[in-house]
Order: sequence, then C-alpha cells, then structure tokens
Amino acid sequence: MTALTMGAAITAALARSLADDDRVLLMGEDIGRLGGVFRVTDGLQQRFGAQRVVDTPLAEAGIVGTAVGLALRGYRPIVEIQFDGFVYPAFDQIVCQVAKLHYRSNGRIRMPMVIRIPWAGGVGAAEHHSESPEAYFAHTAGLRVVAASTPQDAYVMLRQAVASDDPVVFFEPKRLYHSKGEVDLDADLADAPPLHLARVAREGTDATIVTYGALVRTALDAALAAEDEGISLEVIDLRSLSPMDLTTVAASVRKTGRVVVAHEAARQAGLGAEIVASITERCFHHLEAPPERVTGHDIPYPPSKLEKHHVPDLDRLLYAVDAVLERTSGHALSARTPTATEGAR
Amino acid sequence: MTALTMGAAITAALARSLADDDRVLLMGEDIGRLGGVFRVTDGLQQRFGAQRVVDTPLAEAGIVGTAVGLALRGYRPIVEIQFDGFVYPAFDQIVCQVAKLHYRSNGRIRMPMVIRIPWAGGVGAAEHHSESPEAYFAHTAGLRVVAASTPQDAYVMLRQAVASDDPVVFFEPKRLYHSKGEVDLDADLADAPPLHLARVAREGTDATIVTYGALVRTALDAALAAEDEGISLEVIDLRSLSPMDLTTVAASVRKTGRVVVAHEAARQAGLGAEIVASITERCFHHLEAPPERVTGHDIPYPPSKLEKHHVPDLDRLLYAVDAVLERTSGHALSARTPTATEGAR
Amino acid sequence: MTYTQTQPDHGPAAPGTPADAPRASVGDVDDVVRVLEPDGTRVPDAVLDPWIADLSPHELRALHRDMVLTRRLDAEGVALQRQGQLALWAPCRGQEAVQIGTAHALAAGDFVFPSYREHGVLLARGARPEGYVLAWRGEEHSAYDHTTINAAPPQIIIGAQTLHATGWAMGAQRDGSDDVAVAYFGDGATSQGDVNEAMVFASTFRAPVVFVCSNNQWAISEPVTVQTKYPIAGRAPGFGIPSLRIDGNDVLACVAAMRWALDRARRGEGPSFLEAVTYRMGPHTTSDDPTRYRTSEEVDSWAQRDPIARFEAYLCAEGVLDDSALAEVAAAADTLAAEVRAACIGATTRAPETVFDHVYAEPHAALAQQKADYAQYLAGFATEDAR
Amino acid sequence: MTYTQTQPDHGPAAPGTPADAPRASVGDVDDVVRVLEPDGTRVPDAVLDPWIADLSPHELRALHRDMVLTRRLDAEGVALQRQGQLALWAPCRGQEAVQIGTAHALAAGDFVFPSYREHGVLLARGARPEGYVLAWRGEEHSAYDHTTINAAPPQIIIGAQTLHATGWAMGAQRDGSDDVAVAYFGDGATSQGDVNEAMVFASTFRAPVVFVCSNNQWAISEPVTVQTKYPIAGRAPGFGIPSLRIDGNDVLACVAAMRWALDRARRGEGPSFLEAVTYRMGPHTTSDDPTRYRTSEEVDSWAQRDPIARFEAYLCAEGVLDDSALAEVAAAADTLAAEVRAACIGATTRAPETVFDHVYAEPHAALAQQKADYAQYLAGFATEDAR
Ligand SMILES: Cc1ncc(C[n+]2csc(CCOP(=O)(O)OP(=O)(O)O)c2C)c(N)n1
Ligand SMILES: Cc1ncc(C[n+]2csc(CCOP(=O)(O)OP(=O)(O)O)c2C)c(N)n1
Ligand SMILES: [Mg+2]
Ligand SMILES: [Mg+2]
Repeated sequence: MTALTMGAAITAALARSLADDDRVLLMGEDIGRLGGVFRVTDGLQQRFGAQRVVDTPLAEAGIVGTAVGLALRGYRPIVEIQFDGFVYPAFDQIVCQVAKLHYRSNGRIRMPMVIRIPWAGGVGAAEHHSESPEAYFAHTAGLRVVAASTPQDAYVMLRQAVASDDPVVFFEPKRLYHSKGEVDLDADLADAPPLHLARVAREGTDATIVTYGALVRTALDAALAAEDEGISLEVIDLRSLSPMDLTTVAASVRKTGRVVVAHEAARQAGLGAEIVASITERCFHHLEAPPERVTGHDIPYPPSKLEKHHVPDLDRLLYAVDAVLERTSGHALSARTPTATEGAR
Repeated sequence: MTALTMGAAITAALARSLADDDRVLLMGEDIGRLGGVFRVTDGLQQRFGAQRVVDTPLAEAGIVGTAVGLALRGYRPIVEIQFDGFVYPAFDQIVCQVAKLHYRSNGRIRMPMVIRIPWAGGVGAAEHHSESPEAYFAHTAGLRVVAASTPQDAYVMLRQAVASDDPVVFFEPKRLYHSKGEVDLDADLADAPPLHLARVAREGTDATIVTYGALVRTALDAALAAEDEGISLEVIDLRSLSPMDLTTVAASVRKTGRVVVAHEAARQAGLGAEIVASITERCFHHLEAPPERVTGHDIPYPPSKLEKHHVPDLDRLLYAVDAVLERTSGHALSARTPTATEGAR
Repeated sequence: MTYTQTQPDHGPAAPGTPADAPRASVGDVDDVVRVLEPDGTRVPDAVLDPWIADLSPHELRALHRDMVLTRRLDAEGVALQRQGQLALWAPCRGQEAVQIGTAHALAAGDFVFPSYREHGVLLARGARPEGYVLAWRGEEHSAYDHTTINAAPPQIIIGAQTLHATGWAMGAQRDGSDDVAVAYFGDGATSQGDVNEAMVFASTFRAPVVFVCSNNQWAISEPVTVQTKYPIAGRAPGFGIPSLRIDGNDVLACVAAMRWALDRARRGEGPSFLEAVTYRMGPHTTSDDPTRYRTSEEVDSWAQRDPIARFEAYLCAEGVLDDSALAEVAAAADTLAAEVRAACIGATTRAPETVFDHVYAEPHAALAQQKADYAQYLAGFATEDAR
Repeated sequence: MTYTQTQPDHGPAAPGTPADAPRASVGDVDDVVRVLEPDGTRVPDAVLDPWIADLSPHELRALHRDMVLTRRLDAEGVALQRQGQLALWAPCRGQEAVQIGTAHALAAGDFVFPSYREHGVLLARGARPEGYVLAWRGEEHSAYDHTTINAAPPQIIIGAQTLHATGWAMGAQRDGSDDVAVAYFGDGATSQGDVNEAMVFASTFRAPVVFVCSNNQWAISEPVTVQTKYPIAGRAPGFGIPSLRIDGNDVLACVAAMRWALDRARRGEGPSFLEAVTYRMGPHTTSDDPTRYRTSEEVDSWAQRDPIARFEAYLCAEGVLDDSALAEVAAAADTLAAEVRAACIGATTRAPETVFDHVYAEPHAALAQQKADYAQYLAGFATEDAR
C-alpha cells in the first residue's frame, strides 16, 4: 500500500493503463507538456510520447468525435475534458455516437472509451468550472457512469473503466484531488469489487445516507457527528451512477427504514430523484419516514463566494438526518456539531 | 372555437405571435420556403418575409447561438429544431448560455426565446428521429420546459411561451400533429391557465395517472378501459415539465392514494423519477401502494418496427394500474381491454 | 500577410446576393475539373489525367456497371417505399458518379464513413442486399456488417461522421499502415461545427483522411447558398487542407481526384478535400416534395448532365461498351434489385426482447432484469389468452 | 475551379512540422500589416494609412492612456490575486494594443462580446471599477452593466460568444441601424465548432460583425500550431469573409484595421475578420505556470515588441507626448488601480438567499419555495444559537 492523493492515484492508473496496453491513448487539452491543468497527466507525455498522450486542438466535440474513430480502429482512448462545464460541446458526440454505436451496429462495434471529467464544486472556481452534469449521462442509455471518492477507488475504478468494452464517463471530484489515502498499486483487478457495485462506506442502523463523489466524505463526517448524539448512520458510496447498485441501497434502507440522499447537482430530475423513486418502489413497506434529498438548489452554480450556500455541507446533511429521524424542529443535530460554524452561516 | 389539428394550432400560434410583435422571429432549417418538414411553418415566410422567418444554415449550435444574440438585441426568437435528436449539437448553447445568461448577468439580460422541438416516437421514423430528451432540460435550471397534448393547449401554451421573458423549451409530440381538437383562437391569454399549471384531464378516485405529451391520450384511453371494469382513474396532464405543478399532482394522489407515472423517455433518471420522488416526499402518508413508473426502457430508441415494445402503450399503463391497485398477478385489466391486441403483442 | 481583398483571391467571386434570394449554386457549376464533358466527350486535364491513364477497359466497365447497379438499387428503394415495404428512402439518383468513382479508387483496407445517401459507396464496398434496406424498413439501425465492407454505419446526425473518419485516420497513422479514411457528407453538412472541427484535427495531425463533399446543391429545401457564399472547395485551404472542385457527375474525374487524394494520404501528406459538384435528382427522401422549393427547369438542366448517360456515351464511342455488355449490366441490375426486394420483403421482425440487446458490451444486471420483466409481461398476455 | 495546390496559394506556406513538434507561431509573426515598427518607427502601409490619417494628437494620447491604464489595471488584478483578494485573474499584459486599438475604433452603439481576457476592451467601453474584479473575486458571475457599456458578460466557454455577436449583428441589420457587433476570441478558440459556425452564419446573412482573433500564440500550454497549420487570417476567406493579418502590438494598425472592418459592416458589406498577432506576456491565468511549456527566450523576444513602449517611442518622437503627459497618465493609472483595489477589497458578499435570485425573469413558485425553505433553514441556526 502506498499513500497517494487522489490525483496521484489517477496518474498512476493512467500510467499503468498506458504501459499495459499500447492501444490505450490519452487525448485532451493541455494534457501533454503541461501535464493537465490539475497535473493529473504530469510526465505521461514524456514517458509515453506525443503519439499516445495527445494535446488536441481546443474543441471538445472534436476530441470525443475523433476518439470514436480511434475506437473504431481498435484503440482505447481515454479522453480528458478539462472541466465539467466544458463537456457540453461534446454532448452530441457522447449521446448520439459514443452511447449508441454498439446498439446501432447490433453489437458489432465496441466503444471502449473513458471520458474523464474533473468534476463538481467547492473549490472556489470561476463560472462553468463547478458543474455536476452526471444526471445527463446517467439518463443516457449506453453509457456507464462512475464517480470515485477515495484514491484507492479512483485507481481501481479507472483501470476497470479502461478495461471495460463499454464507454465510461469517469467523474473525478476535484475537491478531493489533493486528499490522501492508501492505494494498493499492485492489486489484481480481478480481486477488486466490480465497477458497478456500491460500497457501504460505514455501517449504521438508524438511517442511511446515500451519496457519491466528494459528499461521501461529508457524509462520513456527518456520521461521526451523529455518533456523538448516539445516532448510528450508515453511509453508502454509490460509486456507479449508471447502472446503480440499488440492491446494496435497498438492503441498507430495509435495515434502517430511513434515508437521506445527497448530491451537489440540482435537485429537479437529479440522480437523487432516481434513488428516492427506486427506494420507494423497492422498500415501500420498510420506509418509516419519507426519504429526504439534500442537493444543490435548482439554480445555476452560484458565484464561488456563495457556493457554500449551494453545495450540501455537513449541516445540511444533519438537518436532513434529523428530518428522517423525525426529531423535532430540525437543527437538532446540526446546530450542536462542532463543525456547524463552517457550514451554512 | 375552430377544429384544428395540433400542427395547425401551432401554425396559428406562430402566425399570431409574428403578427402581434414584430420583435418575434422564426429561425430554423427548412422552415421558410418548405414550411418545415412537418409543414408547421407553412406559409409564414410568404406572409412575414424572409427576414422574420429565416431559413438558417444547417447547424443547431449556430441557430441557438445566434438566437441568443438576437435576444440580446431585443428580439424574441422562436427557434425550430427539426427533430428531437438534433438538439444535442445545440446543447452547450442551451445549457451554458440560454439557461444561464439571466443569472450570469444578475437579471440584466433576458432570454425570451422559445425552442420548439418536434418530439418523441411512435411514428415509425428513422434513427435519431424519436428521442425524448426532456429530462436533460428539466434538470437544467434557468429553462422552462413544457409539452402540449391538445391543439388548444398547443395554441395557448406556445403563445404564452412566446410572451414569457424566460427561455422555454417547447415540446411538440409529433404523433399528435395530425390529431384534431377545438381551439379558441381568440381566447385572451390572460384568461388561460398559466403555463406552469398541470391539468386534470379526467377526474377519478381509485388511482392517478400522471403523464404528459402524447401519452395523455393513452392514459385517457386507459381510463376509459378501466371504467368498464368499474375502476375510476384520474389522469393528470403535467403540461409544464419544469417547473412541475406538484400541487395538483399531490392533491390527486392524496385523494387516490395510488399513482402511475408514465413517459416515453428512458426510465433511469427520467422525469418519472422526479415525480415519484416528489410524490413520496409530499404524500408519504397518503400512499397506499408503491408508485409505478411506466417508461421507455433504458435502451437507445429501438428500430421503428420494434418501437411498440419501447413506447408505453395502453396495455402497459393498465398493467401498472393493476399493480398500484394491488390486483392479483397483473394483466387483469390489460388483457381484457378491447385494444389489448394493438399493444404489446 | 494581408487578406484585404473584399472578395477572396483564390476562387470565383462569392455571389453578393442576399440570403433571401437564393441561387441554385455557389460558383459556376462548370468551374470544376473534369475529363468528360456532359455529352461524353473526353477532354484533357493536366491535373486529373495522370491518375487515370492506366484504367483498363475492365475497370471502366466495372465503374459503369456499379453506377448502373446503384441507380437500379436506388429505384428499387423508392419503389419499395412506395409499396409500403420501407418506411423511408433517401434517393441518390444523379450522384452515382461521385459515389462509385471515389469508392472504386479505394483499397480494401481503407474505411469509409458514409451519410444516409451513399448507397453507391456501400455497393462498391460489397454490401449484402439486406444492408441497403433493413434500416429503412425499421428492422435494424444498421444492417451493414462494417467489418466485411470497411464502412461505418451510415450517419444521420449531419457531419458527425467526419470526426470519426479523422479519428480512424489518426489510428491508421499510429499503426504505421497506409490505410486511409474517407468521410462522405453533403453541402449542408459543411455548416456544422463537427465538419469544421474535423478539418482542424485532420490538418493539425496530418491525418490520412479524405473529405468527400457531395455538393448536390440542396440540403432538403435549402439551396447551397444558405450554407455558404463561397465555393465549398475554397473552405479547406484555409484549414491547411488542399482541395479540388471536381465535376461530381464525371466518374473519371472522381476516380482521378480520389486517387490524387489517397496518394497524398498514403504518402503521409495528410488530408485532402474534394467538392464534387453534382445534383440530387430526386426528393430529399421519399417524404419530401421538392416541387415546393425548386423548379422543374433546374432539374431538367441537370438531367442533361447525367453521370451514367455521359459515361455510357464515352464508353460506347471508345468501343469499351456495346449493346450486349449493356444488356448484361441491365440484367445484373435487375438481379440485384430482385435480391434487395427479396431481402426486404422476406425480412422478419426480431423478437421483442431483442430491443434490450447490445446496449452494453459487458454484462448489465439492471438491464437484464428489465428484459426479463418485459418478457414476463409479454408472456402474461399469452397466459391470459390461454385461460 | 481547382485548388490543387498542396500548399494553399493565398498565404505563407503552412509549416510542415508534425503535431508533436510545435512551433511558437504559424506563419512569420512579421508577415503582418503594421504602421509602427517594434522600435516605434512609423512606416507607410497603403491599406492601413487612409484609416488613421485623421487621428488627432488628442486621440493618439487617449489610445496611449488607455493602454497604460489597461496595463496598470492588469497588474493590479495580478497583485490582488497574489494577495488573496481575487480567486483568479487572466492577465492581458502584452495584448493592450489590440484591445485598445480595436475598441477605440467603435461607436457607442456598437456591441462587444469579449472573452475573459479583454480587460482593455471593457476599459475602453467605460466599465466601472468593480466590473473588472467582482467576478474574479467570486462575488458575481459578471459585474459589468452591459447596458451602459454595450458589452456582453465576458465569456468563459471558448468561442460561444462569436455566435452571440453574429446574432446580435443580424438583429442590428433587421433594425436598419448601422450598429456593429464585435466578437473577441483567441487563437485556441478558432478550433471550436461555434467559431466556424459563426463565420458561416455571418457570411450567409452578411451580418455586420467583426471577428477579432487575438492570436497570442498560446492556448494555455498549447502553441497555436496545435490549433492550425495555416495562418488564422487565412481561414476566413474560405467562408467568404475577407480578413487582415495585423500586428496586434501596433495600436495604430489595430485602429486602422478595425475602422476598415467597421466601415465594411456599416456599408452593408457584412463581416470581416482580423487576426491580431500578439503575445500573452503573462501566464494563462494566475493559476498557470508557463515555465512548464515555453522558454524565457521566447518571452524576452516578445518583450522587444512591447505595444506600449513602441507607441510611446513614436508619440514622444512626434512630440505628442512629453514627460509631464506621461506622468499624468501614470497618475491616472494609479488612480484607476486604487479604485479597482477599493472596489475589490470593499466588496461585501451578497446575502445567502440571493443565490436564488434571477434564475428566472418571471415568477417561479417552486424556486421561491426553495428560497424560503433555505432562509428558514439558515434562520434555524440563529434560533438555536439564541437558545
Ligand atoms: C444534426 C442534424 N440536424 C438536422 C438534420 C435533418 N436533416 C437531415 S438531412 C438534412 C439535409 C442535409 O443536407 P446535405 O448535407 O446537403 O446532404 P444531402 O441530404 O443533400 O445529401 C437535414 C437538415 C439531421 N439529420 N442532423
Ligand atoms: C469550451 C471550453 N473548453 C475548454 C476551456 C478551458 N480553457 C480556458 S481558456 C483556454 C485556452 C484558450 O485559448 P485562446 O482561445 O487562445 O485564448 P487565450 O486564453 O489565449 O486568450 C482553455 C482551453 C474553456 N474555457 N471552454
Ligand atoms: Mg446536399
Ligand atoms: Mg491564445
């Protein structure tokens, strides 16, 4: 095991993928000599050459569209979209081509492509640099969509995504790039949990928090805070956003009977809706209180000085936990936690 | 009142909008001399001139992007996307520009734009001509999203959309273009129900079907069929997909305690998820059975010979009604209805 | 360097007509390179001639034959649609020369990225009869086996395939092969961002890709003047891509220009661009009514430039074709049409549950469950019926 | 018409270097039109001279002053970021001539569509001090009042604004006004589909729009050779849009070229394209480390072409500027910097609930409810605290 930041774990996964299979290519803006604006591809062009780590022209449809052609020729392109907010020019290529070519060709064509997207907010960035577009992709049949929340998962899941013959949209929570964790660089992929499974990040009995990406850490913090109050929270890291491991989610909800679903993306028609709907359908008779969603508001991402009022934080999670636990008048947990002052105020 | 097809009602609304306000413009591919591939703009270029009914180059980002500029200059562009599947090249302009400019400019800029989209399947069309992308737009803050299901609504809602200072994505169910209904061409917009309200298309007491677009007709057929069995179904036509009139929906569910939500779009992270989640949150203690979703499968739109196995039909609605009514073993209603043979087999 | 000219200096003057006074073409349709006059007279062209000097009578007859077959196939497509056997068909009549000429110049390892209208290209690649019709019938999204004919599924999203071709070419380049990718698209497509981005990528990476724009003067109801005020072939040089504006109804010019472009690509000189000036003789699709937007005079004038009549006149004059050869080709065309008709009419619709197949290449439990649920739902009807 | 040249014939040869051997420029950076040599010597240019013959000493001083102010403003932006007062800043040092020169040529009714780097353009349009900084501080998405300065909010999505400019111009055209739209963007942006589609629409509709591409040689870490193998100004003619490749560090050339383009637009001749060859002296943004991808020699060589030093040398030699005037300008620059600093440091963050404002122009009950719920949630802390 090695202690690595999530960024370094991703770099390691990319290097390993490039080394293991010479059909793997990296493509994107500034990923070569610069090593990417987050330095995630640092050193890779030097090591693998400009034919395999390709600085592309500044055009996202072009990047994804040419990657489609490379995949048709037998390559396995890993595409970097520089920031979440810049994926939309490539939306047509992703939705109509990448997602559908296997189906359109009756299974004859495969699209083993990974689309890496530094993702979501909370880093004080400029407009268009803090988007959470995951629901768009999860609603698109033919894509797999995943989000890592630990360096170990980032390393393993990225390698699994590269190995998959399906296209995978790979979300990298940018506010975790510098967070550290132990990574087993030599682990056999075959021993790792499959890409589509959720992970019980913490076991608990009173209520379940289902989330993914950077909010997994916030949820674990919430569980710690709640523990002081004698409340036992289970935290589920969804990991795969399409398909979703609803079996793991439902098992937890059957146990706790109470659930909070959290994400940064806007609430309306976000993934939280799917999770709540699926839970309701599967666990109707086990639910003891209506599920709660803690999400970004139905607004464009606000200016960064105000982002803390948009991105769910510890207090908002605890507030919702209070609600599903039917504790009187909200704020019972959140106003008592030592971190409350960092939160909404 | 005049009997008009939905297509003709839309033509009338466009003509009226062009006549009433010379800042209104129509833009799109083949909308001028040809009158649009569905003839919805037939005669309008002749009547209002090529400066106001504009055949554009073949580029959807270009159409929407120039419409943004026209709106900035004080125009009120009505943009036609030729088919649902061709909206994706414009996705970036819609999501990052059209939806966000009012917010980005702190309210100084307005985007009074209507994006008309002939929409959804069931018409035996080629690939990419039967898409249901509404969830993408409903998840995007800053847009309003509506879908008409009758000629009268199409006429009034389109005029309301044109009058709105917000951008409106206007979905036109193409399999209803030729369906007829009475339209009051002289009705005062002020007397019409506001754009954001749902409509109780049929009152009932045993269960509620919530849907929108062409499936409203299917739901009404289902209600008729169920009536023969002594079952009273309430049908809600959502009309506005963003925002959603959850007040009307919740009132119905509180009454019936049972609900089926239907749409053509894929199930996962579709609008049905939002509706079910919202109902669960609002009507938890009134729900007598888990809500059912009847949707397109989580697959790309299939070849047209197989589309009847994707687009929900009468039988699939009745099957779900059986389920929410907890009638034994499904098919109780659907296998008995006279139209069952048109359905899934 | 200055580019002060109000009209660019590297082509005919862009017409100054306003957008609402469309013309049928941008640039004179005769301002092209060609080796066959509309009446079939062979004329010299210094650029093209070297590339076709070696064409044997056998090869000439093969070109002719495939053009005739394409026309017959196309007529069959229209007929099948009129008879309710196909939901739609996009006729290619009038465009046989550019499709067959460019496709005949290819090597087996090259890969084509066609639009929905390139029936002739697919024919020349050796497609099977069912390939042409099953998608238009609504049985499959694409019934071509791309691996045997080295052709991508025909593309409906205008222009998207140009990027795929460019990417494929970047792959061929990395493989050290001399395979070339070919992107086929229309005049309307040149307005799409994708097509322009494809030129950017192709130029930057010197990708071995040939852009073949069939300028058939119309994008549904819009004349080419809505897309551009400057000849399409004049666009590419500004991306660093050399181009030729060829007579798209002269099959020999198409072969020659394509060989020139392929040769550049194989020699590592990167992309080339061909604008083939041609005409869509039929409607946009069988759903279209072209009388709403163009005159019969215009159509008639293009009938005078017919690619097959022209080539036949030339070949007969040269003694390469005679009546018996023509009869043989006609018979082959009828055979093809019959095969296509049989493949169409004989088609059976797949089982309902197959709509769930091939969404993913890897196992997908959730979708497998949806499939099982749907199968059970369908089976329920049978049960009910049986009661 | 043929375009058989393997190198297009209307510009310098496209460099044949492969993609992975980038060069700092495409085309010779001196292959431009200019009237001021890097050392400030005035040279004649037949194309440009007529457009600036009438510039008065007053106007010349105004140009100089705004360039100096822009540089000072820019330095203040960098300083404020280094001091933690701004989250980010995108320096424009080195690009003052193209920004000020083109903006000074505008009429009040014209409308500019800037990118994130056009601080000088906004200054010339009369922006208020807080405009420059509040977005970079994270207080607002855009703090410019577009109605008073006729400028769209600076655009971060590369190239998107070029379509807005074109649409605005189509509106101006319909209004029968002689207002012109100006789209500002970088060399990297030319690869985006949107920019190419903007040229298509502008050309088709003869829209009164001027495309101003500041080719500062870099798109973050990518040299312009990754975007194009052919000079950028050579792209536009292929869309039917005439262009000029100008010395972007020569403010007089920028004024002249812009006047030429604006005049064409006002006379109904449609769009024009300017490639201003310049250099980004600073990092891409304050987050960037340009030493990772370019040499200090390259930066130094461009320092020799500094737009302000050059213009000062010329104006002093002409007697238009003297030491006291220079001192006055320096004082004005310090005043501006102080105002900007004050606007930045004095900024207060809006109330939390304002994140819900201006999502929609019309009432929106659901969002109003979310706002009320959130306000209540926040108020709950106060209540808890009070207990
Ligand atoms: C992205 C997209 N937008 C619109 C359409 C609808 N459409 C289909 S064909 C066509 C015209 C294409 O014209 P052109 O490129 O000249 O090709 P041609 O049909 O003449 O062969 C249009 C607008 C589409 N298929 N895809
Ligand atoms: C659509 C999109 N893709 C990527 C980015 C990230 N990005 C910001 S600036 C930039 C480089 C732009 O280069 P250029 O157009 O030359 O302008 P310059 O920064 O040199 O002024 C990139 C890639 C973006 N903002 N938008
Ligand atoms: Mg065409
Ligand atoms: Mg640049």
